[in-house]
Amino acid sequence: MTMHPLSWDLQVLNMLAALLLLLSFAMLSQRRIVALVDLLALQGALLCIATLLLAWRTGNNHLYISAALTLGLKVIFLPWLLHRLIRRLGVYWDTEPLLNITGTMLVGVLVVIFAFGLAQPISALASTATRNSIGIAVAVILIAFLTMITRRKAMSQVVGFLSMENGLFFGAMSATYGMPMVVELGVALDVLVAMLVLGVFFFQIREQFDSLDLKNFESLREDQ
Amino acid sequence: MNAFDWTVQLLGILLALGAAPVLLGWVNKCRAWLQNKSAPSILQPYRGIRKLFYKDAVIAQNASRLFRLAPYVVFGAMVTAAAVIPSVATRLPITRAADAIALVGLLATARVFLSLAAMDVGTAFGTLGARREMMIGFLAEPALLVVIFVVSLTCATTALPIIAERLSAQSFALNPSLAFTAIAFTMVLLAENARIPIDNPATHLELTMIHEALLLEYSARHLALMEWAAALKLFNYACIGFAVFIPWGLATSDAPMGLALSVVVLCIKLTLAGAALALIETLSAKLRVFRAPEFLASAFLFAVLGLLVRLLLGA
Amino acid sequence: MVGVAGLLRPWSIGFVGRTLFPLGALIGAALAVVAAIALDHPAEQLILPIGLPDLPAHLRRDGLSSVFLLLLGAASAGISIFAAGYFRRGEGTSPGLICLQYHLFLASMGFVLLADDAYAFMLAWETMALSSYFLVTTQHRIPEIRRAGFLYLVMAHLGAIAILLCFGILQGGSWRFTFEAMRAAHLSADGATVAFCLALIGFGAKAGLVPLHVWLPEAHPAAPSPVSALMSGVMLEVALYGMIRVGFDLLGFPLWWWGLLPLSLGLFSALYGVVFAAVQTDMKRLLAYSSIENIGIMFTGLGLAMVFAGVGMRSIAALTLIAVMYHALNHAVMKSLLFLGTGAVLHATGERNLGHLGGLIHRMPWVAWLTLIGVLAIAGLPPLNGFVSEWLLLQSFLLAYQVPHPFINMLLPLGAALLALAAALAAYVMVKFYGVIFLGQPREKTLQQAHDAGVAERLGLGLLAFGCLLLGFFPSTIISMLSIVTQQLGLGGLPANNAPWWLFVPIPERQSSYAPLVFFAVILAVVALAIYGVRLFYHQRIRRGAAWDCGFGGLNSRMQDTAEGFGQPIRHLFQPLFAVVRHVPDPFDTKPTYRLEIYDRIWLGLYQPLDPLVRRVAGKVAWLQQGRIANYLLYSFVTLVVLLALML
Amino acid sequence: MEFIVLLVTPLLGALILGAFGARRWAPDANVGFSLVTFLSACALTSRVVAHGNLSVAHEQFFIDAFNVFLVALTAFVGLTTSLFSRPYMRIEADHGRVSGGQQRLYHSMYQLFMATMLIALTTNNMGLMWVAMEAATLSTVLLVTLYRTPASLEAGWKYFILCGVGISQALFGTILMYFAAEKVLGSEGVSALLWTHLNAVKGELEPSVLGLAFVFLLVGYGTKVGLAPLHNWLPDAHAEGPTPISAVLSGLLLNVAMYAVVRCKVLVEGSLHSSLPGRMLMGFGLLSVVLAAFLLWRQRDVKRLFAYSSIEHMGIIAFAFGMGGPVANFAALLHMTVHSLTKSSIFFAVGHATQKAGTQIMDDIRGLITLSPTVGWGLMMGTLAILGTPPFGVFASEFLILTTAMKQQPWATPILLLALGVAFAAIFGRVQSMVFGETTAKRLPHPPALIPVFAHLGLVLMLGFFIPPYLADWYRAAARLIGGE
Repeated sequence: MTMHPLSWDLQVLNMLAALLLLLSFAMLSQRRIVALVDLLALQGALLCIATLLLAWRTGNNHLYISAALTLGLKVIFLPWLLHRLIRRLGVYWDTEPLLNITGTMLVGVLVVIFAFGLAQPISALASTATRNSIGIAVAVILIAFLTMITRRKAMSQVVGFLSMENGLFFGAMSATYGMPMVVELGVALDVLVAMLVLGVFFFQIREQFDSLDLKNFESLREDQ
Repeated sequence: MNAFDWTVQLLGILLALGAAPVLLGWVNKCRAWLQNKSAPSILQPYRGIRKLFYKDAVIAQNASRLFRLAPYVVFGAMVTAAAVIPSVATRLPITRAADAIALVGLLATARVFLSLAAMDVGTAFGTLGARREMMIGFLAEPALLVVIFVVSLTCATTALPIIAERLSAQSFALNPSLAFTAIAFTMVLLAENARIPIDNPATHLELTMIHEALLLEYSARHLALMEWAAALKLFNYACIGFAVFIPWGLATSDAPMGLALSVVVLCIKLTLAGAALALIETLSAKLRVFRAPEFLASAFLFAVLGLLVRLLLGA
Repeated sequence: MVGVAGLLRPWSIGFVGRTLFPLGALIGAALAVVAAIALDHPAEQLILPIGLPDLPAHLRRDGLSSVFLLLLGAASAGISIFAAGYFRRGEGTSPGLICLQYHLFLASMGFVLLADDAYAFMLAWETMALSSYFLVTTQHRIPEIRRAGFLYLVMAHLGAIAILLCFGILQGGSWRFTFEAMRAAHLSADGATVAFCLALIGFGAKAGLVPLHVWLPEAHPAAPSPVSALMSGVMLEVALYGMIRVGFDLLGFPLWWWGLLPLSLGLFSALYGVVFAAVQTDMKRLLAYSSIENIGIMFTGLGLAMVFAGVGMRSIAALTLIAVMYHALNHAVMKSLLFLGTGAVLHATGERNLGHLGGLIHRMPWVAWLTLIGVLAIAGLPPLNGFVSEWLLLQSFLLAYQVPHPFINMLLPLGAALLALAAALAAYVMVKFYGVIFLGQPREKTLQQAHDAGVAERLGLGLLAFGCLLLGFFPSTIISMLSIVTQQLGLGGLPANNAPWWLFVPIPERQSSYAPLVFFAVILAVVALAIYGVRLFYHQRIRRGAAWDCGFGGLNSRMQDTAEGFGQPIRHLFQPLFAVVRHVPDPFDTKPTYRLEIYDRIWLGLYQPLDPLVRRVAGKVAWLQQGRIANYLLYSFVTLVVLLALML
Repeated sequence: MEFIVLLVTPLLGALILGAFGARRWAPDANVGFSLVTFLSACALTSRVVAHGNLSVAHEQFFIDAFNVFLVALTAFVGLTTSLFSRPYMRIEADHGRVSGGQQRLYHSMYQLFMATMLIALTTNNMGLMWVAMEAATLSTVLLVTLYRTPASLEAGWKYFILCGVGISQALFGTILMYFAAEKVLGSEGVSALLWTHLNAVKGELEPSVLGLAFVFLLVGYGTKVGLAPLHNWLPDAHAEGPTPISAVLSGLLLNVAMYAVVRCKVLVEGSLHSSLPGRMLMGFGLLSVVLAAFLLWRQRDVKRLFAYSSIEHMGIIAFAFGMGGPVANFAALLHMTVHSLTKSSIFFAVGHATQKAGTQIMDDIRGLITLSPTVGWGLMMGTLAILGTPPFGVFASEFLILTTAMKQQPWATPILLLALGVAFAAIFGRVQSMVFGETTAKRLPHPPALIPVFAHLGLVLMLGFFIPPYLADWYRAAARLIGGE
């Protein structure tokens, strides 16, 4: 394609992408669960903006809807739900992650490199303007994965799970301007249900163990 | 297979029946001489048998029919063996009925019945005897078989009469494998016929006896038959030895002259063999029962060595 | 035709109840007759629309399978009649169920013999294992029996796996699993060798070839006696059939040195089995070990036949194979007879331990005398059947010096020596077996109440005993029947000879002959004459008195040899084979007892360690699963990354 | 028409039972809905067999030989399981282990689960398939934690997180696939997600992207299949949930997930023209078989034991599909069928056994056969069947798989056989001691429902002896569909 300086919206989009990555790193290192949720909300917000921008730029309408979904679900509802749960269950802090922060960060960086390498062939094919951010999407997903691995509290694992969802969404958007509507809706629904199930879950867990610490969850094992 | 053959066969059997106790008597006589004792008559065994026949049979209460049947079976087996073994002539009707292996089987049958009968009453000595007899048997029998294998390798048959014919056909030759096997055979003969060094037919010394322990509960006619069978056994073994190692003089056709001659030869052979047996018995000491397996194992090994030598040297 | 007969059998399972056993016996007899008639007919095929879609079940009846069907039918006829009386008293599972399993067992064995493709064969084979397993665990309340059953089924399964692999190689690239395809397939020497070894493992495991024998002495005693009879008398022979089928039929003509494997293993098994049998104190274990011995003899012959066939001495190979099949027939009859005898004793006294039996010949004369025939037969004494096959085998061994391989032809005749040793030991074992159970004084008071077997049981025993005599007296007939098989296998039959029918001369030029009938006649005649003579010339007065026993008084039953005592010389002689644990009393015991436990070194050395080994591995593997979800996530993460890296 | 009924019935059932699930008749209603579902499935099947493939609602749904047989299987096992769960849940209720609310939850979720699985099977839209799979997870999570015991919660949590994460990977894989397809099929409409369209153009799809997509899909759906080392949720979830749920999880869900994997494999192999995906599947398969075989030796809990055996068998199936080719695929399909039939019947038997003994610990379960012969024999037979002993159908499929393995992957055969042997010893040893011997347990208030058990075993036995021609053709058609060439 012809070389020309990126238009401002693309610059913004790439900026947003970068921010997303930054946020997921922040989540990787963050230990206060409340802050973790806020970061998640922020990530959702960025995602929403990015979607809007894309919608405006490409002018295909279903992106507006998905933007709205994002806003409703990932910016407003889920953070609210999580905050509520945190308050109700009184889990504010995650304990020391299994791997110390710097170590985690280091691994994170490696993961990012791997992700970019992975995304190379895909971006090469992509016709979308946002193709370069596919790599970032993959990175976000993998880092979210890492977050889930390193956390000890059920709550923060869930947050990691959601940020992985964000990454997926972002990936879908930047690769193909989003999935067909049916799927988008289905996905959104699933996420919603999942969260509700989780809500139920947390309370059941609370009945049994008085904390959400995952160390309670190591009884079903084979090595003894 | 004409009537003449059958008569000869019958005569052969009768000869065996008659000669067996004499042979036993002869051996005892020689032994007495060698030991500077006044020897009993050579017919002593006959007298013993006759006396026993006249007596009333006394049988333990809990003896079963098997106990009473056994003597006849053993006796029958021995007579059949005598009929099968070419003692006088090789071309006789019944000799074809069993080859050497079957012959060994026949002797084993006799042994098994003897042991079973001994266990029947359920006395300490009976079972002891049975155990020892079988212990001797399971080593002596394969040794005897291997001896026969060696010979059969030389003669390419296991039929005893044919072995005798083929051997007597060829002129006398020093045969290393046969030397080994002859030794093995002699050892087996000693063991199987309850002679020193394995067993002492003359005593009832509880701890050492084997053959006598088997017969302990028998009396009168049953005992007579058993004794006679034992004598026949010795005779049979001797004849097997003759057929395998010194077959010369056996009648291979049914010319009356040859038959008469072979009878004479047989008598000579028996006389010498009896003397030799007595000599061995006198010179050797009785082994402890626990040593018997070693004795027989070495017999077995000698036979096997003979086999190997046979295969190695082809002679 | 036989296929139909074989097919008919499962139907008889339909209605449940004891009345079925006689029916099963009839069908067995019918099968035997049909098989005997069909023996010299050409092979016939039957394809059933069952099995895999691409591989319908092929059934084929040829000489070989007819012989073994004959064996199956004949043995099962006797056993079933016995069983009809035996299962009267309920044990463990209900009689109906036992009946079903029992006939399923028979039917599956029939199908094994008829199967003509790998799938059908495996199907029948495993069904055989399963049904017999359930029969073994009839009295599942006893832990030892459960353990035995488990061991048995696991060994059977491993064997089946080996057989499956063997078939996998045998099809030789055609990927068609019918036996024709396997016959047609051309294998590389190595491939064939591997296939042969696998078959040896698979069938050897079923036949109880040392060192794959460990399950046998456990499982056979555990089963109800008719089942033990079937397992020992028929199932082991079915395994032998499989070996012959693969070795001589499917693999075409074997390489000569293959034979050395079964030969050596067989000889070892024969000695091993008989030596262990000599020291057993449980009568059924004793018989089980004697089965190992006989299987060893058969495999020895099989190996010898392979050597002969391999070096092209066809007719001698045929002779040897005939000897093997003959021995299979014999063993089927006599071992069934003995197991049924023990069954009757077991029912009469409730005792399996030789230490508590004795003197039963007075209480149960029928069983005693009929069993005596079996004992003499299996001890290999002329003129009964056990002797004939061993005689044949020895004869063919004596021809082994002609094998054109320098060293081997020296070693082979030694096999004959070992075989003779085994046979002699067998006699020892059988005297112990019979003497301790039936002769002497009863070792327990309770034995006085022992009662003789019922009519059905006597009939069953009688049939089998009659079989022993038949097989013993008419070797020439049997041989001519069996030579049909060897002809069909391409080995050619036996050389024709002009001997009279009563005289049995397998190899004319050797003139080694054997005429059991004459033989028997002479013995009978002499015995008769002797008895007659005694009666004629002398009185036959008999007085009953106390046993003399060298005048020692106070004779009681504890003075007889125990089973251990009787086996003692053997134990001394073959010390290294056993792992012996002695429990010796210390001098101050008020009630001193002396006990002896004898273990199988092979079991201790080869099988005992397996279980801990697997557990250790399992423990190592289990380390992966520590129940920590983070780890699990890590696994997924790593998997993902690695696979992605692979894809790039 | 039948199709509408097929999908609507369970959804409807979910709603109704959600409302009245605690009533006395709820279990029967549950059976009723399942029955209707099953009948419609039969109708559908017969129609597909008669008139060939069928696509509904603008190709959103598409039924061919491959999935229709799984639909029939699913509906059948669903029916039998509901039959089994009737007495089971009653007994649980009598023991007071489940409250009314929990019963409501149970029954409605059961129907919902069936619905999601049927959708996942019949949909033509990869995205929708993903949605349905996720929904299936969610609907069962709460069933796993039905008893609210600590262990069950832990199991549920692991199930939720691991499958959730896995399924997200699957989503990304789907996105990538869509992305690749869009290049060819254009982004307007949803045709770029329709399997049929993708299948039509699979040759032109960009290999590199599809390769990556496959990895994500494999890891994603593979987690649900329970392929080692992604299997860790499986034993927990099986052991802690109610037994009927273990039965359907093992018997159906795994199949459905496997179905998804295979669908993807077909596309990817078509575009990659390399056997790499197949080899990946084989690798996973072997690893699962071996791991499971050894872990079986560590089990104390009977349901965990059979959960691991499920892993083992899924491994075998994966291996077979990985090998590819008509015979292997045929065998794999057959194995799916017999495995789900046998395994669910085993779980039925186990369910009754555990209820009788009042425990799931194997050392405390003894002498079932003396207590109630039917349960005992059911368990024994089922175990022998699952261990691949003839004359049961599992042997037929394993025979085919092994022989094909000898043909195509000789190196793998010994490994498989070793694992099978180890597994045999492990499972059989334990089951034998459970079935035989003296017993301690007591009788139960409700008669056990053993029709399902023996119906399943009967079918499996039949398949071992004789596979009806039409069934065989059907399998062949499916196999052709999968195997491509």
